[in-house]
Amino acid sequence: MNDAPEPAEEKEETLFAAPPIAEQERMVEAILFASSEPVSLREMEERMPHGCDPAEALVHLRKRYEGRGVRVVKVGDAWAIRTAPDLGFLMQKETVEERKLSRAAIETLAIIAYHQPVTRAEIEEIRGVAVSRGTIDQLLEMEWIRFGRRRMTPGRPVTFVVTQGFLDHFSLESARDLPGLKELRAAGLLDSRPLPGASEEGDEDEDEPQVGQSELFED
Amino acid sequence: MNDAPEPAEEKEETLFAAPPIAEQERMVEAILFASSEPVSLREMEERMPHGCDPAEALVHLRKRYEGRGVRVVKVGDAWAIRTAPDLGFLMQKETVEERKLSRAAIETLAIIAYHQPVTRAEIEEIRGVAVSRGTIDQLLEMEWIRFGRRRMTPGRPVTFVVTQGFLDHFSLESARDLPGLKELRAAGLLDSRPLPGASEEGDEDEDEPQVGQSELFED
Amino acid sequence: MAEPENLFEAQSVADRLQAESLIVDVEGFEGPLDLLLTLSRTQKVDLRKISVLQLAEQYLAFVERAKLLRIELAADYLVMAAWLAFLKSRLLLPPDPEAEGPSAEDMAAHLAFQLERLQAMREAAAQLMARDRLGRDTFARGISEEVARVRKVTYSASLMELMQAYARIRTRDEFRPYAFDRTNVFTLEEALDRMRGLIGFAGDWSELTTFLPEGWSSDPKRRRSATAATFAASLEMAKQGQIEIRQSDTFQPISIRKKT
Repeated sequence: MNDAPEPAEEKEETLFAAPPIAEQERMVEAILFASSEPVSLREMEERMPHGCDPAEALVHLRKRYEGRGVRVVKVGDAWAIRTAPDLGFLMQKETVEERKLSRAAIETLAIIAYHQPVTRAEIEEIRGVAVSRGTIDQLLEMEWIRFGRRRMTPGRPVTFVVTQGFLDHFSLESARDLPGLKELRAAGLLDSRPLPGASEEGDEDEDEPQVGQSELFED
Repeated sequence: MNDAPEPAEEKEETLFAAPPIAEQERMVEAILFASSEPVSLREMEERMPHGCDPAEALVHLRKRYEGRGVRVVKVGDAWAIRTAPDLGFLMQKETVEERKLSRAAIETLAIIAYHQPVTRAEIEEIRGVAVSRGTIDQLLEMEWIRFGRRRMTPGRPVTFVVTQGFLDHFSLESARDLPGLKELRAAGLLDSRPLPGASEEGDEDEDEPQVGQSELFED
Repeated sequence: MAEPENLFEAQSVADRLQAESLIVDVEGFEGPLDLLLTLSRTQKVDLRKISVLQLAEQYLAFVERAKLLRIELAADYLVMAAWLAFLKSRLLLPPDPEAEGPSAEDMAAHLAFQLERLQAMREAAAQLMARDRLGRDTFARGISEEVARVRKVTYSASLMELMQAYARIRTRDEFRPYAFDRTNVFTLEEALDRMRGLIGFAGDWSELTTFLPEGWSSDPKRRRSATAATFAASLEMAKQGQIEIRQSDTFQPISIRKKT
């Protein structure tokens, strides 16, 4: 604090002399810390004892905070203490909220899982409704699907495939582990009996995904 | 933590290793500076990168601010930066006029602080007069007291304890640091001593406060 | 603190004047114990050496004087007066071996303890209020930075939901004509058949509701029937040791998983 030892005769003048610069630095520090707004040199001077030189104290204070978690910064013609910019991330607190996936998203995801690699047009054909950009984006953002190879057909549409993250989430070793339609039906997941005469068609469907998958998962 | 210089191959692990302690100190500094309320170790940990040890960083930080214009203070389980008390005169302009506390409120507050957890009946027993609803309300509103656990006696009366805000306001690290606490306890003045051979009421309550106090204040 | 005891700081003031100012200030007292504490100062001794008998007499004299001056005293003060009168008589009379309850000395000692404790709390309160106070002596950060709450949303879906979604799409066309042919009763046998098949795919805890058959969850009547049957089936399967059931609390969702 008191860097330079004060000569004895100055002691008596303490009442009138300005405090040592180290003390002034403490004062400026406290003022800047406690003020709700940046403080100008003039305001500091008004609040500090007579004869103080806040500008000089600031030079020292500023130096002291160099490289620290907070800095002394000039705001217009006033001064303030602010968080070091590289630590801004500490001023955030993350809260995690879990939500159920929408029906459109889970259906789209299921189709991609069973039919990968699959184009958007194919997804829409299977679902029978348009797939919104938002749904695809959401699944991409969640990193449950990613872009696959482009299909070698006119327009070279992109395809979608599921990711390792998807497999991890659903505890699957590979998308091939997903039960096929036959198994789903055997398991009672498909309630309805196929329409008379519709069975063959259904059978064909069951195989289709396998073709797609083998294409993808061939190692 | 990372006192020793790290071998080159560890560099790659930087993403997962905790930052050096000097960096953690900066982080704690930024967090404490940014908050007007005390921040708990747990909250610091949540906001800092994985593996950080804010308690250790605080030891360094506290030392760094010794003798400065602001200080690192402990408030219950939390930490805060506060201006040095000798510089209060600089800040008078910031003072917000505090609601005047009645004598009854001040005494009630002291009784709660020294006897906590304490029931309203016990406060009344000590003061020899009824405690008005308004007094308790005012202290609750100022967030200097809060409800503690109910006493396990007939009627299960609520108890009152002091808050972190109380500790913060009176520059106390913990309720153990209340002025004169040891002497009062040694003199038996914090005992709940019922009128000898007296009424039912006293008998039920008598032992519990002692339990509470020893639980709280015993080191 | 606003201190009526300041009246007694100047100990040279005549007792009579003191007593009168007490009466004038009676409303400034915080109850009989406070009054007793103030009166005790006139004894100019340590509270531990206080003469309770003398104090009782002072108090009773005070109450008498108040009566003469037709000052209404609150009931608390009168109750204390009655108690002190009783204590006084007990202290003056030789102890009665037949008497029940605490001895006069114990009662007197307790009163002295109460006074000492109240005095101690007052001093503690004064010390407390004299500490460095936030907003007066120490100050908090003037500009506090709000900690931004970053809300991160994660989505969840179970394998069961995924499979059901796929089955729903693939069977949509076949399914519709049949859904309405059914009665609104889902039998336990049907539920058991269904659950036995399904449980093989549901490795982890799955909510019971996810096992409801397709098309049985929107119509309340059908949902009730299906829920009841599925629940009964799950109990049956648990009994047979095929599955485990859990429920975290009353009315919370019931989950089941295959017993491994």
